[in-house]
Formats: sequence, C-alpha cells, structure tokens
Amino acid sequence: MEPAEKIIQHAGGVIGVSWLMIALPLLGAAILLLGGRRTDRWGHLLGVAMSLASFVVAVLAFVELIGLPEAQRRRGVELFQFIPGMVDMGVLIDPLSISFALLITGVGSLIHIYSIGYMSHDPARRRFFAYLNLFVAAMLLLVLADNYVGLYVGWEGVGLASYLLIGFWQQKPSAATAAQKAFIVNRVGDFGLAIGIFVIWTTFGSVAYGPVFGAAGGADQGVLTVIGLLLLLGACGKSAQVPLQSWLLDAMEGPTPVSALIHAATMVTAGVYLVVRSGAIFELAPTAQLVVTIVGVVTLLAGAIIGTAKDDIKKGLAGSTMSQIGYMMLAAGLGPAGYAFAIAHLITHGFFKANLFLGAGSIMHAMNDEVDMRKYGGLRKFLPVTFATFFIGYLAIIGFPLLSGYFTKDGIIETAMHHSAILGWLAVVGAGITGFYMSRMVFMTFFGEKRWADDAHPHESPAVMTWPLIILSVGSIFLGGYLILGNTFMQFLAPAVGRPAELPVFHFFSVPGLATLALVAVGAAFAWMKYGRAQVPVVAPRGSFLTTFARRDLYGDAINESLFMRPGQWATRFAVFFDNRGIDGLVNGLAAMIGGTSGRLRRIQTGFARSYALSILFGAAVVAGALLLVGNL
Amino acid sequence: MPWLSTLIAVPVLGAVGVALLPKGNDKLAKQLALVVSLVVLALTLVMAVQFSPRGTRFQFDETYEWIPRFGVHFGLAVDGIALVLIVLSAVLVPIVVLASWHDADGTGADAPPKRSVKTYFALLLVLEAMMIGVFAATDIFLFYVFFEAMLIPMYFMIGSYGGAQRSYAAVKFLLYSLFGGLLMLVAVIGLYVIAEKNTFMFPELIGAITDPTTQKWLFAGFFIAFAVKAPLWPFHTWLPDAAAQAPAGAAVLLVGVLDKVGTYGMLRFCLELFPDAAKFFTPLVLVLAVVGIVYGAIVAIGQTDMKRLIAYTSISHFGFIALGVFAMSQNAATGATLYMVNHGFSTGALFLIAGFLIYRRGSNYIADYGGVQKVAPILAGTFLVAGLSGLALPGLSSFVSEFMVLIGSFQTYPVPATIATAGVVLAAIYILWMYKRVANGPTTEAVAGMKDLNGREKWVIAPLIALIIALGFYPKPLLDVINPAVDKTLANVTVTEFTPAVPVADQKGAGE
Amino acid sequence: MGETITFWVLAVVSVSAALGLVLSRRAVYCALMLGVVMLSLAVLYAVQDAPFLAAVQIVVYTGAVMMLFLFVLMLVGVDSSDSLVETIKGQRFWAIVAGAGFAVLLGLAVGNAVLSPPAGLLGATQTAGGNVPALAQLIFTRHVFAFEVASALLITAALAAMVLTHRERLTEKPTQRALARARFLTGGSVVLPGPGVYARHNANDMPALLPDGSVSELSVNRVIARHDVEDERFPDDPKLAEAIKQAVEEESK
Amino acid sequence: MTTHYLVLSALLFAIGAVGVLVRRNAIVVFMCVELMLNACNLAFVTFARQHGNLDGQIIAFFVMVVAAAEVVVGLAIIVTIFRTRRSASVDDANLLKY
Repeated sequence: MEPAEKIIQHAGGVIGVSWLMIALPLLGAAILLLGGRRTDRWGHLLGVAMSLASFVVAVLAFVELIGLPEAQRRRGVELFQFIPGMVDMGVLIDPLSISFALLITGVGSLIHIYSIGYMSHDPARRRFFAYLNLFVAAMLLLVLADNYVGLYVGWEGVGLASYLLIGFWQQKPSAATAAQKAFIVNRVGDFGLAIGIFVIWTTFGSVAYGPVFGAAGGADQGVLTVIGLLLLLGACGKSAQVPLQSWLLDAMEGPTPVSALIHAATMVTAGVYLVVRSGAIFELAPTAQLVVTIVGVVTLLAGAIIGTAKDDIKKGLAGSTMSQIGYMMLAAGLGPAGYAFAIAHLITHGFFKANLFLGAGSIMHAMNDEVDMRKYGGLRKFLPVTFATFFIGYLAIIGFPLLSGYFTKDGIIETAMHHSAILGWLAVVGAGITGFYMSRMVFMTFFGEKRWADDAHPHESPAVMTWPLIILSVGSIFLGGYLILGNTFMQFLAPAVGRPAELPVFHFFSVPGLATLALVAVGAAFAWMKYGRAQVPVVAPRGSFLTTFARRDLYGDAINESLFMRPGQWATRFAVFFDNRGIDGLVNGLAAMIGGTSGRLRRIQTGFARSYALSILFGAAVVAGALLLVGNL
Repeated sequence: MPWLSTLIAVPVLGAVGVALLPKGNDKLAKQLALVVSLVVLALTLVMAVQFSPRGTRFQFDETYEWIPRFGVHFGLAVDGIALVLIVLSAVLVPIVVLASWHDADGTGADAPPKRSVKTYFALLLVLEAMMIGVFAATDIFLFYVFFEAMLIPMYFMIGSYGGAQRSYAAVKFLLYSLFGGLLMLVAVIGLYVIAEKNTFMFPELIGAITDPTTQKWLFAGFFIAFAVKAPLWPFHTWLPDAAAQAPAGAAVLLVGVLDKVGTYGMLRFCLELFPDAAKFFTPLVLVLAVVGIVYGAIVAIGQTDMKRLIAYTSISHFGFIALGVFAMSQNAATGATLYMVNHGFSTGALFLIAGFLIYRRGSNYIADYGGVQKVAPILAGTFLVAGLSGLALPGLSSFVSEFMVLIGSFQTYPVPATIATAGVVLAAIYILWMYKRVANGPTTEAVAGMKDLNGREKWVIAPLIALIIALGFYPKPLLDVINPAVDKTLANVTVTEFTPAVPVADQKGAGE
Repeated sequence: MGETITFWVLAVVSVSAALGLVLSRRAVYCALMLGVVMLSLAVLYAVQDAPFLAAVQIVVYTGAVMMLFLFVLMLVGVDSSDSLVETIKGQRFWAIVAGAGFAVLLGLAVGNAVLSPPAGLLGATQTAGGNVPALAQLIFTRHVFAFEVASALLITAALAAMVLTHRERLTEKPTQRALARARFLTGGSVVLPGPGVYARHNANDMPALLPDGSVSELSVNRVIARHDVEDERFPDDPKLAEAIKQAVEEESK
Repeated sequence: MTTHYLVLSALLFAIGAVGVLVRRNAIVVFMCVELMLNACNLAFVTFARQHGNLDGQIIAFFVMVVAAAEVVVGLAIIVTIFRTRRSASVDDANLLKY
C-alpha cells in the first residue's frame, strides 16, 4: 500500500469556503424551522435552492480540486476551535470526501426537487424540507469534517434527521416507533464509534485524520484492531449491517423521498465511508478487516434473503439496500484494492437505488399510497415513465451487462474472489438472489394482470417527479462504466485512500463474472415463472418455513426482542421496584423505625411523678455507687 | 467595586422589597422580581466580562472579618469554575421568574390552594442570593452557611407551592440535605481544629491536612454531604420526590443549580483539600458514579411521571459529572464543569417545558398525553430540542461536556468510561420514548384543545434553546474560562500528565 | 454513756416512727408519726451540741410545719384514708430495692470513712460564749446575705401561698334570695337537712336508695356508721340498718 | 458514735425516699420529703460536731428555713389541685405525659 498523501492546508478559492456546503442547508433548515407558518408558501423552494447551492459549491470545489496536481489533492481548511486543546474543527476536501459531497448534494438536490411534487399535498411540507436540509448539512459535515469528532457530530446529526424524517408522519404510531427504533439502534452503533474515538484519542492524543493516520503505523496492532472493531460497530449501526440491521426495514415508515435519500443513497452508506476513511487503521489490523468482510458478506446475503420475501415494495427495496451495502462493506474490508470499488458501487448504488425508491414513490403516489406489491400488477401501461426508469434501475442493480451496477458489483466480486474464494462465491450467490427478488418486484408491479382496488386510479406523476427519475436513470446507465473502465475512479481516489500495488484490469468475460450473470439469469427466470407468468395471489400464501424466516427479517426483531428488549423491560421494572422499595424503602423504613422507636420510648413518660422520682433515686444510687467505687479504687 | 457582595445584596434587597409590597400587588411583585433578577444578570455579565481567565486564580476578592475569634471571614472570590456557575444561576433566575408567572397563583387544575404570590417571588430572589453566595464563598465556614441556608427558601417553595405530596417531598428533601450538611459541619470543624491555622479561608487550608487517615475522615464528611446534594447513587431518592412535587420553576433551580453545589463542592473542596484521600476513594466514587449513570437511566425509562423521569435523567447526568470530577484528568474535570452549566440549561428547559405541558393538561402522567405535536408544534419542538440536549446530541451543548467527560475519563479509567458510555444509549431510550408517548401518535381527546406556547413562554424557552445550540457549536468561551481554573485545581491533586501511547509528532505540522 | 442510751432509744423510736409514716394508711397518723420523728431528732440535735437547732426544730417543725400539715389535712378531708394497693407496676418493688440499695450504699460509705473521734463544738462556741451567740455571729456576719435571701424567700413563699390558694370570684356572690330561687326553680321544694345532722331521712348517715329500692353501699358515711354501730343506734328500717352494719364490717376488714 | 448518727440519718433518708415513691397521697409524700430533709439535717449536725465547726449547724438552719418555705408553697399547690380535681393523689396529676 502507498501511504495516502499529506493534508495540505488550503486558503482561498472555492475550497476555502467549502464550509458553505454545510452552512447553506443548515441556514435553510434554521430559517424554515424558526420562520414557522410564514415560510409555508416558499419554504420548499428555499429548501431546494439551498441544496442546489450546496451542489454548486461542491462542483466548483471539485473542479478546483482536480485542477491541482495529484499529490496535493488533500486540502484542509481550518474553521474554528471546537474543544480547545482537543478538537479543532476543520474541513477536509479530498477525492473521497468530494465524491461523497457530490453524491449527497447531487442526488440530494434531485430528491429535493422530486419531493416538491411528492409532498405537495402534505400540510407540513415546509417542515419536511427543513428536515431534508438539516440532513444534507449533517451528512456533509460527516463526510467533510477533518476529524473524528466532527464526523461524530455529523454522524449523530444524520441520525437526528433520519429520526425526524422517519417519524415525519408521527401521528402514525408505527412511524413514531420506527423513528425511535432507528435512533436507538443507531445509538448502539454510535456507542461503538464513540469508544473508538476515545481509544484513538488515548492512543494518539489527537482525533484529526491527518495526525492519527500519520502515526497509526507506530501503534500496537491489538489497539488498532480494537479501534477497527469499534468503528465497525458504529458503521454497522449507521449502515444497517448485521447485527444492527433491524431498524432499516422499519424506517420505510418515512416518506419515500426520505427512504431514497437517507435510507438508500447517502446516510446508510456512511458506514462504508467510515471504514474507507479509516483505511489507514484497518489496513494495519487484518483481523478487523476480516471482520468487516464477514459482516459485509453476511449482510449482503441476509438483506437479499429478506428482500425475496417482502410484499411491501419499499421493504423489498430496503432489504436490497442492506444487501448492496453489504457488498460495499465487503469491498471496504478488502483494503486499497476494494476501496475504489466500494465507493464506486456506493455512488452508482446511490443513483440506481434512489431511482428505484423514487420510482416506488411514484407508484405509491399513483396508487393511493398502497405499498403491497400483490395489489399492483400490470402498471407498465399506466406509468410509462416510471416503468422505464424503474426498469433501468432494475437492470442496473442486478448487474445487467454494461449498466452501472454491472461494472461496480463485478469489480467487488472479482476483488473478493481474488482475496478469498469463499467470500467471492458467497457474493456471487448474493448477486443471484438479487436477480430473483428484483425481478420478482418488477414482475409483480409492472407485469401480469391488474390486482389493485377499484378506487385506485393509477396515473403518471407530474414532471417535477419524473425528471429526477430520468436524470437518475441516466446516471444508472453510464456512471458505472465511466468510473470503472480504465480505473478512472481508482486513480482519482488514490490520493485519499492509496492505490493497490497492481491496478486491476476489468475483464468482461471472467469466470466469476459469467457465473454471476448466469445465476442472475436463473434468478430472474425463476421469478418470471413464479410471478410473471403465473397468477400472483392478492393475499400472501402461508409459504414454507424458509419464506416465513425471510418474511420475519430472519427473526432479527425476535432476537432483539428476546435478547435485549424483554430483559431490558424486566430490568427496568426491577430497577424501578428496587428504587421505590429498596433504596427509598430503606430510607423510609429507617424513618419509620426511628418514628416507631420514639413512639414506643414516649410511653416511658407515664406522667406519674412517682415513676420519675424512682428513676431519680436510681440515678442517685448509681452516682453514689460510682463515687464509692471511684473512692475505693 | 465589590462585585460579589453586590450580587448577593441586590437580590436580597429585592426580596425584601417584594415581600414588603402591600397585599394584592401580585403583578407588581412579579414585575419587581423580574427586574431585580435581570439587574443581577446584567451585573453578573458585566463582572464576567471583566474576569481575566489567565489572571490570578481567585478574582474579585473581598474578605471581611466576621468572627475573628475563630478566624471566620466573609470571604468572597471567584475562579473560572465558580464564575460560570454564578453566570448559570444568574441566567436561570430571570427565566424561572418569567416561567413561574402563574405557578403561585393556584390556577392550574391540581394546583394547591392559593398562597401568597409575592412570598414565592421573594423566596426565589433569596434563593438566588444564596446560590451566588455559595459559589462565591472562599471561606469554608461561609460556604457551609450558604450551603445550609439555601435549603430554607427551597423548602418553603416545595412545601408551600408544590404538588399534592409536597410536604412529604419537602421534608424528605430537608432531612436528606441536613443529614449531609451536618456531616459536613463536623468535617468543617474538624478541618479547622486539625489544621491549626486558625482560619477557615479555603486558599490557606489547601495542603493543611497531611495525615492520610485524617484526610480520609474529613473527605468522607465533605463527600457524603456533596453526594447527597448532587445527588449521587444511592443518596438520590429525595430528588425525584422533590423535583416532581416542586413547582416547575423551583425544580429548575433545584436540579439546575442547587444540586450543582454538590458536584462543585467535590471539585473544589474534596479534591483540593484532601488530594490523597480523593485518590484513595476514587475507585469507590467512580463505581457510584457509573452505577448512578446506568441505574438512573434505567429507572428513568420505567417512570410514568414526566417530572420524575426528568429527575432520574438528572441522576444519571450527575453520575457523569461525578465521573468527570473524579477521573483525575484535566479533560474530564473541564468537561464536568462544563457539564454542570450545560445540564442546568438543558434540564432547566426540559423541566420548564414539562411544566408548561402539565399546566395545560393538569397531569404529570405521561400516559395522559399523546399527539401533542399535532396541536402544539412549537411546544413539542422545543420539548424535543431540550430532550435531545438531555441525550447529548452533538450540536447541542450537553454533547461537548459529555464527550469531554467520557474521553477524559477514558484516558485514566477506560472501563468505567466505557460503561458510562452505554448510558448514552439508554439516554436515547428514555428521552425518545417519553417524547414519543407525549408528542407523537394520534392526538388524544384531552390534548386536542391544547394551546401552543404563548409569548411569555416563548421568551422563557428561547434564551435556553439559543444557549443550548450556541454552546453546542462554540463552547470555547466557557472552556477558556474553565480550563485554567481546572488546571489550578488539579495542580494540587498531582494528576499524572496524559501521554498518548503513540503521540502524534506535531498536531498541526502533520499537514504542513 | 448517757448519749449512747439516748441515741439508741431515739434511733429505735425514730426509725419505727418513720416506718410508721410510710406504712400507715391514714394521713393523720402519718402526720403524728412525722411529729414523733421530728421530736426525736430535736433531742438528738440537743445531744449533739446544737441546742439552738433543737429549739428551732421543735418550734418550726413540730410547731409550724406540722400544724400546717394537719390544717391542710383537715381541709382536704381527714376521712380519706389511702389505699395502699400499688397501681404502677413494679413501683413498690423497685422503690424498696432502690431505697434499700441507697441506704446500703450510704451505710457503706459511712462505714468506709475512717472517722476520728468527734472534735466537739466546745472550741467553736467557747469564744462567742455559747452555741446561740456563736451561731448568731456566723449568721449575721458571714452568712448575712444568705440569711437575707432566706427571709426574702419566706416572704415570697407566704405571698405565693396566698396567691395560689386565693380564688377569684368570677360571678357575683349569690344572695340568699337568689339561692332560694334557684332551689325552687329546679323543683326541689323540700329543704333538706344540712350534712352531719341526724334526721330521719336525707341525713348524712342514712344510706341512699338506688332506683330499684336496694341500698347503695357507697352512700354510707363510714365514720358516722362506725359510731352508729358502736353506739347501737340503728334506723328503724331493717334494710338500712343492715347496710350500715355491713359498711362497718367491710371497713374493719 | 458519729458513724451511728450518720447511719441513722441514711436510714431515715432511705425510708423517706421509699415513702415518696410508694405513697400516693400528696400530703403524705410531702411529709416523707420533710423526713428526708430532716435526715439530712441530722447528718449536718453530726458533721458539725465531728469537725468542731458550726457550719453544719448553719446549713441545717437554712435547710429548715427553705423547708418551711417549701412546705408553705407545696401545701398551697396541693390545696389548689385538690380544689380543682377533688383528689390529693399524685397519680391523678399525670397530664404531663407522652
């Protein structure tokens, strides 16, 4: 591995004011939240404007960055002292962060625009845009910060935005619960991240990327492994990786643009960013890297299996998101050879998954917010644009040759295969399952006979919603090839994450590639047999044990419930009981004992002068005796 | 100008003025109290600006002989730690006065019978004077006097203006505090006698006790008093009762400032006067703190009463503060001091908003609410922000302090710090679950007509939220004041200098 | 030798009288017993070279104090003899234990003290010319202040006694007319004979009848009944006579 | 000889004390108190003789004075109590309890 380039302090230019990327959406959110009803009329426009402005800054910064020689493409901008002596807040613009910034602001802006149409009937649309802007700001802080604490601030900030947006329709108890669950599960991950940061601080005496990565080589491997595993725990929470995956499926309670932006394209990929960003640490801790790849593979299979059994179109897509992030995580665990593929897949996934989600949103918009695919069917005639774009997204995600997903996913599989055959073949199997469940989704939704209720009148969405779809599909088609062919992206990222000893060459006809294609084809054909050609029952059949297993999210919730929730409830009840009866009981008991004792002692005061006189005489006798004794001694 | 005496005298005179108003002038009494508290705030801010962090340790020094025979002085002075806490008190009191505008009127649903309104506000001002005095006292005897005298106004505020079980709560509060206070009195006298310096002045008593056994006993006397006050597990059970029964404004001052005297005392007196004993007892204190963090959080999750829940969250937070104080690390102690301030703001906001909710709905029980966000979005929104500050969300003030406490304690005691960090997860559960039950879900019938915040209430909450957010992003002004003071405090405790295992060659230089 | 005899005789007398004081049921007997003790002590004072005190003892104690006691006894009622049944549990037992213990302790203390033969007061009184002048000299010189205070105390005590026993009249003193009116207004037209006067009925010695016609034992005046029995003066009514006899029998048990 | 007087004094004192404790009639109780005082006086007089010094007699004299005053006030109190409660039993005057 080549060491990453040093960070160079930057002043002036667009990069010098790159903090505007964060500040502008934050300002937008503040105006919209504090402005109240006054901003209702133009709030959504402000939100879009701020997001677009941020995008413009990102593009300009990108242009400025690639104008610099390769060795100087890590630019740091000092902002202010956050915690004196510990954290100096600053922005780091390097190929990695700017890629993310472009993805976040680019896809983010498209989703902002789409939301104008999607949320047009919602009375709280302004608030929605405020939250979206807040999210964009937090996400940009996450990727642009030049230190772990800044990243942590953004990390929890996106968690907050995610919480607010999942629970946007908070009057629905299911939405409120899902939001809460997302935040709490994320907090478990954050716990790991926080401790990871503590270990970093105690080991290196700094939390800034530059110094820490510079000194990482001198640290004990055990410590680095611990740091890696703790960071991975954080990544698992945010990126819905096993074992902290359970919140993502419930998070689909939020409005669909939220699912597209936060729970598909950007926020959930923050874990991958963290692992890639901390590459300098992971590369020195092979055990941690191994665990990363295992988590990735397990999640890519788990997500895919969950995806096969979901009738809810959004939950199906959520399972697929988990699975795709599993691929990224797998790649991120493979070291410099995988980073470029991980990030490339992340970007293309950002496009096609946002495309798919927004497509699903468009379908729901047309179908009275119905999400059950068994009540769709034959929609391609009614929603031609949505169908076209959704189909492109579908082809991209299953890795249809020459589309984006083909290049990036194949890259990951090849690299994994190179690294370890087991990982590689498991990834291939995952791709096959992907072929099945995505085909199932497309067939159930757009093909076959119509199964929807009589009061549904499917209609194509307005232009403000379809144009983002079209733009995203274009990205879904071409982006992958552009990034991967000729190692363009790997070369671009190299200053930030380093490059592998030998550059990979993309083979169109490799054994794993062909096997993947074959398995995908088998999966798609199987889906066609079950859901394209055959009649799809409107009510889900009971299904086998395996189907139930997948439908119940591999019993993830059941495990959480029996392992954490129930003992937790029990512990809570016990603690409350212990506090009231134990500690407080002890205190009150002591008080009662003193009261009771004095109540009994009080009885000695009989009021009989003779009793008192008797005690006086006794006292006198005792004194006399004592005097006598003392005198005799 | 004798700043500190003025700061104590103004509210006392104001209280006398308010109390002497003729009957029936309730409105005037409130306005006068507000004006007086604002004057105090203005004076405090002017004083704070003149404070120079890099100057001598104790500034604005005033010392007058009080009881010369025993070397008791009326000694006032502030260092950075005391200064920020005085500012906290001065900021909170006008807010509380404004928030308590109708608390004493007895117009709420389950309100106590109408009582003297002006007395309530006079008590508030007296309490303010005591709070400033206790933080400013440099004479340990004077500190003790303020420490105990503070109980009196608070006792009456809970006992006369509180909820249904107010007298039980007030007596419990008083007895607990007196128990601790008397132990402290013994230790104070013991310190005076054993030190043989014929003075109670704190700076002169530093290092006066060298015998380890004596140190341990005196430390225990002081520490138990502060642990009761703070309150640290397992001395905490008075707080939920007192806070739940006290009117919201009094609860803010109780939890926000009064309890800070406990942690302040640990930092100021326990550490500096008895450094060896402090080190000896550190494992014990850390265990109590960590148990308190986790236990307080778990019990908070199980509460059904909003104010009790907030009180238990505070018990958890006080665990963090105690952890920071006794972690024997500069970062942790600074974080703990900052935490005292931030906790005052965020828990203050939580209590006040809970108070607004209870004033509207007439019930403390969380189950009686639901769907408040639909009918009163601003109320619910501020509630959420205050709650998020309570769970130490980055970008809000508590985060900085909690982070510093944890990272600082991790330097010296990784295991307790790790367990304490788990409290962060629990914090998310208790805050969000409470918020969900109160504000989310379908609007219940009883909540349907609930009014959103009115102008006065917005003015109450706005400064708190503004401070929470501002300090969340830019805590430097406070940290600059606290840091040197903490340095000097810990200088007497011989903290081992923090050295990273693999020190980064040059923090900045790595890039240049 | 004379002193020894005197002492032993008087010691026996005074201790028995003291015991009598404690044990006798009737307060009057108690007073008499106390008188005996005081007189014995007066003699013992005289024997021990304290003629002045002996005189004062007789004058003040047996003269004034004892008279006062008897006077109050009369006021309170001589007939009320105490029941010696103890009502406080364990009081008597513990009192005797404590008393005996105390006496033993004092006795031991006295026995322990190694005493030389008494110095005698001859030397102290000789210069002044006798016991009384010697005492006077001391009282009016060294102890004059205490003496004055004591006199003030006595006056205060006298005043106190007057204040304490004085009863403020809250209403107008009823006239005979008002009393008669009150009597007739309540329906009691018959003028009842005064107490202590023999009369056929309504008399003090006549037992009262209960609503069922039987005799109320409680209503029999024990003192008068005893005289009745001794003198065999019984009322005509056999029922009443029987009741009086019974009352006396019970009394003598 | 002195010892005998003192023992007699102690004996009388103890008998008086027991009397105070066992008798309920306030007047009798009072008499027992007087007995105790007299026992003390005897001791004082004996000591005066023993030490050849008149102080003992002086104090005995003052004891008598004080006792007289005490009797006066005490009996007045008894009379007042008797007047209101129709009883001279010390056990009946037990309101000052618990």
